[in-house]
Amino acid sequence: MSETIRVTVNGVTYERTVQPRKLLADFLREDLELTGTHVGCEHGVCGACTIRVNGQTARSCLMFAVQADGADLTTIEGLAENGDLSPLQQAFWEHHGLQCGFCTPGMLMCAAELLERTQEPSESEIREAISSVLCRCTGYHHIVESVKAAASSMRGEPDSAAV
Amino acid sequence: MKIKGESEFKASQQRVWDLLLDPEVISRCIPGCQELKAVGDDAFEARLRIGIGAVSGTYEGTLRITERTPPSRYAMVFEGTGRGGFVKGSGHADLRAEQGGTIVAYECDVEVGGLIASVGQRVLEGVSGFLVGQMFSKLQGFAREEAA
Amino acid sequence: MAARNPSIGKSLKRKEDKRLLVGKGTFADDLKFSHLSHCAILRSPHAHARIRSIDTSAALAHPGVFGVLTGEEVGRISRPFPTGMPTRLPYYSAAVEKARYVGEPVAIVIAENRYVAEDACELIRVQYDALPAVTDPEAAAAEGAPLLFEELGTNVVNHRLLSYGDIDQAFDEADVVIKERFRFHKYSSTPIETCVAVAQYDDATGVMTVWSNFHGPYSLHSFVAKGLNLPENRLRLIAPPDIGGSFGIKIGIISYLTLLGLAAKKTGRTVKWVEDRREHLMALNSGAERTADYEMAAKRDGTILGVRARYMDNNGAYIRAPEPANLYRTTGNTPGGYRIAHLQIDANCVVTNKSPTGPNRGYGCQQLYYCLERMVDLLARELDADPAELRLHNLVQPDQFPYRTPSGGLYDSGNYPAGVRKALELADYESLRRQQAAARRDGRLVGIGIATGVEPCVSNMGYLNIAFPPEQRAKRGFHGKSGAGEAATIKMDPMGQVTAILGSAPSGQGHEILVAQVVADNLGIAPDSVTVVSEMDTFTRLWTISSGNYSSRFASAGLSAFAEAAVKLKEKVLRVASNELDIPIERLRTEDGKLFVDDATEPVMDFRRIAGIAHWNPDSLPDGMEPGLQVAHIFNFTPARIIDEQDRVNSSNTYGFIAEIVMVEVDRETGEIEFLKFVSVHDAGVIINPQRVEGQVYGGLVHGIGGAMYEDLAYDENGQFLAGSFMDYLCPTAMEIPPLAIGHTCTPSPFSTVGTKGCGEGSAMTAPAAIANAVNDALSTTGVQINELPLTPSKIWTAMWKAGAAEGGEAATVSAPATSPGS
Amino acid sequence: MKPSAFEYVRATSVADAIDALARHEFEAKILAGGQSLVPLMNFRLAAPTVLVDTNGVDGLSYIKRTNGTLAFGAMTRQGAIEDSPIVAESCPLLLEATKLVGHRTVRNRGTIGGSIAHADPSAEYPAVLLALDGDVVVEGASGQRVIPASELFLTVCTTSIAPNELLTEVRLPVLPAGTGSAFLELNRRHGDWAIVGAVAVVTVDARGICEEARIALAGVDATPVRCHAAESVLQGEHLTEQVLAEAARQCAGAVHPGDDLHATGDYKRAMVRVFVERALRLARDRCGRIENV
Repeated sequence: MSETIRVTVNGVTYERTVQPRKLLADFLREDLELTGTHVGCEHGVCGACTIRVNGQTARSCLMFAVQADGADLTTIEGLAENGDLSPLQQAFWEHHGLQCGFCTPGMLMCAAELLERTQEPSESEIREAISSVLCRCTGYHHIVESVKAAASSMRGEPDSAAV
Repeated sequence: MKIKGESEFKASQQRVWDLLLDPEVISRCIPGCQELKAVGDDAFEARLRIGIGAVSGTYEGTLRITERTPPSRYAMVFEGTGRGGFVKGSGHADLRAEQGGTIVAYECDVEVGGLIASVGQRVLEGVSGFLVGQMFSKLQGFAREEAA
Repeated sequence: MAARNPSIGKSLKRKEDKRLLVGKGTFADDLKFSHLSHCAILRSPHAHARIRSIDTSAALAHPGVFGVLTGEEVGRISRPFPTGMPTRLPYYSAAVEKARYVGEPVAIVIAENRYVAEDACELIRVQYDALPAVTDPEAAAAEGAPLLFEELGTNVVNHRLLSYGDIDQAFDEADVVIKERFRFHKYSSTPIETCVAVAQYDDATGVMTVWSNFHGPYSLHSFVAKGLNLPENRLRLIAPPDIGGSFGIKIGIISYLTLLGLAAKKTGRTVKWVEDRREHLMALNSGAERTADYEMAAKRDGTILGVRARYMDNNGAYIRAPEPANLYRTTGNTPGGYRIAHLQIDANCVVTNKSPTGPNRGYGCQQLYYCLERMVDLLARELDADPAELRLHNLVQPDQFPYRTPSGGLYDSGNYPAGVRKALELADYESLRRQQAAARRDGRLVGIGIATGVEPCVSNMGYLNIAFPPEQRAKRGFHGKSGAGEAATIKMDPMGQVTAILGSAPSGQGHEILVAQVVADNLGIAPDSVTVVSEMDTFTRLWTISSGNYSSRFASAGLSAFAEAAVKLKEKVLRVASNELDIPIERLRTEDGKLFVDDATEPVMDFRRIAGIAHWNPDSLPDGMEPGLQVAHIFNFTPARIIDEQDRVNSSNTYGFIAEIVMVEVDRETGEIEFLKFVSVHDAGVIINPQRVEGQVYGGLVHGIGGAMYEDLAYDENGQFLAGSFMDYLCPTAMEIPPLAIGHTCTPSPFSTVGTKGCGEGSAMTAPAAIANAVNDALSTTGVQINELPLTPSKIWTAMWKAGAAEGGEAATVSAPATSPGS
Repeated sequence: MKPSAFEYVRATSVADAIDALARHEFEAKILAGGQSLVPLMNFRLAAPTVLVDTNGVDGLSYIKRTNGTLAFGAMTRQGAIEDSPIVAESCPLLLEATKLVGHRTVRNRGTIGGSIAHADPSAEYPAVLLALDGDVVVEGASGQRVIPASELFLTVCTTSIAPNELLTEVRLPVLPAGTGSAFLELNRRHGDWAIVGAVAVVTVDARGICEEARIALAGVDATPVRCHAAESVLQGEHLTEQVLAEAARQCAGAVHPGDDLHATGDYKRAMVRVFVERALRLARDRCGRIENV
């Protein structure tokens, strides 16, 4: 009953044999050992498992690994380039956009998608974009600040609020 | 959860009484009933396969008539278990003749336990209403066929 | 000697973040093992049932299954967990004979992977005889209620009447007495990472090793060991460097550490369990539900004389340590920030057919302040007084510190009126009242709520004894408790680099950077250069019985331990240097890893040289000095004293302060609440890293908002659990959270080494009270008052409708016909 | 929480999918966006033995406007609908409804066909389809048929689509000039299921008289509900506040929602009145002929 699939994750192509029922989140974590993607509810609400599938955010707990055959995936491990944090990651670091770090992969994925769609997101657009990910530590304030700062730094503006 | 309602039959009260207590008829009217067998006086074992949309499961259980006052009232207790948890409860039906037909007023106290209760409560009431409705409309169908 | 360029007070970036931001954190589920087995737990669908039989044969025959352990076996091969109260309960890691709540483990399947383990769970046949269930604490305490433990003859498993001062006198002297009943509901901070445990038993050594995201170990290490029937030095608990939040909730993991241990021993395998979200919501841990009856005695001038309260705590089916502490953790701070001389608490710990309770961010304080602050508002209404003025009138005054409360609390420092005034100022209170008056003229339901709270930090183990009456405590052989310790280890390696090792496991608060800052400033090095190790291993780490990540204790206890350890290490460094340079210690100072003489700007020596001597050449050390440069230090709070005969105990060690002001508008048509203002002022003592404190404040506030308005671990009357997913257990998202304004006051604690207090629980304690006060103030023109939580739109609208004050209610007065699907 | 085992069929054409359904009938389920089905499978409430994945089927993802009809391929993602200029111009109601479907991440995967075939009574798309008298096209081994919205929804998550049929297209009429619409929802949190959802569509003539009105509700019964009695209150009338209020009252009187964890039945019914009235007001104000009222 197993299927062989080929997926590209963060630019690396993998070929693996999986059972159809294996969730994509479990496949990434167990079969590919990419444990940066986290699992928090397995029913599509908490958003911690959010990744990019062919450029679009998706809950990896609501996809089967077999469905990713031929797809191009990006996970949190793929955000930094050559060891340099992306402006978004850097802004999360500067502005305390994370505490326990468990929801962080989902937050980064959703914020990255937003910033690709909108250069100058309003506060409510930011809140809406990250509202698909639950965070229990931060109260969201510093996450919103981080995304604002990332947007401004990606526009080439100096980060006045950085500490 | 309380399920409560009335169903109108175009048949005599005695006829409706007989229909409602005929295991053969009941087994054909309970949605998804795969088996209903008598295991003693007024006691039955049943196997049901219930499917609502993508959700489906097989339930096995028992039903016992606890009160019988022909042709106007009977009461029962039932319980069943399946993958989604368990269902148990008690209910009664009151029959009365009205305008040449019969009205069955029923009331059930149903306890749903386990998985379905903990993640499906938003739609539970709608689903129960639908299943009971299906059963009664089939029963009404039986009554009509006989009348015809 | 203060550092010249102190890092304390600066918002330095966290050490933890980089690994987390690139997906390279190490959480419990990320740990790698060879030959790992997985498990799934079969749980009771019944709230209360006798287990007649369990047939595991089909599960055992299923391919990929390695074994099944049933509750019956658990009862045979393990011991009941100890309880911190006189009454003993047969509490095991799985249901033995009876299941007492929906979700109680009944059997555990060990298999090649989780998928197969769940398949096999479906093949287990359990025959239950359902029993009547009871879910409400008052109903459970009533005569004739179904008994969870028949042998006890009651569901009230712990009771204390705690009297301080002369409560009768207070009520005799009162001009005004007000009474109210409150219901505080069951909810949980639900960390996004669920519980994970991996157990492995080594037959050869008899050592059980359990890896988990338990943020202990503290006294609960012995709880697990007792359950496993193992000597404590055969139980090794290991926590990874990263834990995905807990807020107290993951303390519920301790029974699973035992269950996994039993499973590992039985199968001879390394067994892993990852809790799923439904298991987490249904069975792990939550704050206790409380029904409370309050009476408050006051003078006409607003002086509060006394408070009499009866707490009925619903602690679920079993009393799991540290419960029944929800009743007692707050003992010292029972009067909150007020000078209330006379107190009486009738404390009842009740078992019901719900999941067991325990610490939830704020532990006991959200229940306490919700009731107390509602009472203060009700008093203000009764006296027609301004609620802010009434509070200012009753607060402990700045010159009274350290302040001893009648119940034994020793408030270390504070300026409570300053905190309230700062909040009033930030909110522009007078302007809010004017806006409210204008809105009311337009028929709008606008309300302002204030709440204050004393934030107890660093629990004194001594409060655990309150569960025992004084007669029992006086007996020979009774184990009195006291203390609030934390361990710190600092090493300077032969090249002069510093490593600091925690004695507890953090769960997201950013302890690593705080330790680096405190160690750096005290030692005279740069925070960047300090390596901080945050994993926990009970076999190799220095830790104390109270070590752990709870009761907002790290900033006070943990950092005190590191500050003192760093001072000790610096003394060693200076001794070596003084000996080497032949310069008196008093003339030496350290900065940036170097030594300077007097005010010289050029260093005379660096740490590397000193470390080299200490490690490589002990022969040249001063006489009697031990080689190497390491300090293992235990800090203990001296105010953490044992309870006295009058039940007075200083239940915590540092006490912060919170003042909150909230303005809301209630939609008359829908009952929805909109925040117009939210101000929160905190006194956390000396602030090491402002950004960290802000993060804690915002986080605590959102837990408070969630508890007040959204989150509810709901059950039906049969004890069925209804909120088993995040679709029905509603954690607020970024869209529900209003802009929050926060402010600080600072009164350094005289008891902690660096003047710090805690701030980790904060507004989780007070926000429900502030919001409830605001909503009730908004509703006051309708004649409606709601003294239960959560404040859902449906509940608010229904109350208004019943009072004839809701708009849009007309439709609902159409009587609902019975559903008649068949007609 | 892991799904039961199933056989996976990767359909690459409609014929492929229909063939798989025909072979397995009651045991097979279509996997579209998976945003509702996979949670049910993870909970093991749903355990289909065969899953027919239509994500790889060519030609099921499109948005076309022809002769007064908007046609959507069943696999068109909600995100694509949200971003579609055609939808924004021709059916602002659908755009408004789309933004209420979960969150963007959900909409990136969720499909219009999947949402309608799943038929959750609280979902947005079924209510829109019903309000606009849209149709769905289904195909099975015995050919193609068109099911009007009024005959589609049977009960909770149950439609008149046969187990061996595949929903291939959703059709919505393009509304005439002078039409205003609104979709309002009451929910506990942003992105949640609607406790009450109200769809209002009114077409007003140049004199300000309501020519046609459509009202549908979500969340208050086992299926989405159309309120014809309330619509007739509006037709032929100037849409004054009193008229809107009367229509809203009619809607509330026509439904009998039950209690659930988040709201009582009485509350939901009262909210039907509030949200229908608000939606009608918004729809009226959006019809571009408000000056005539």
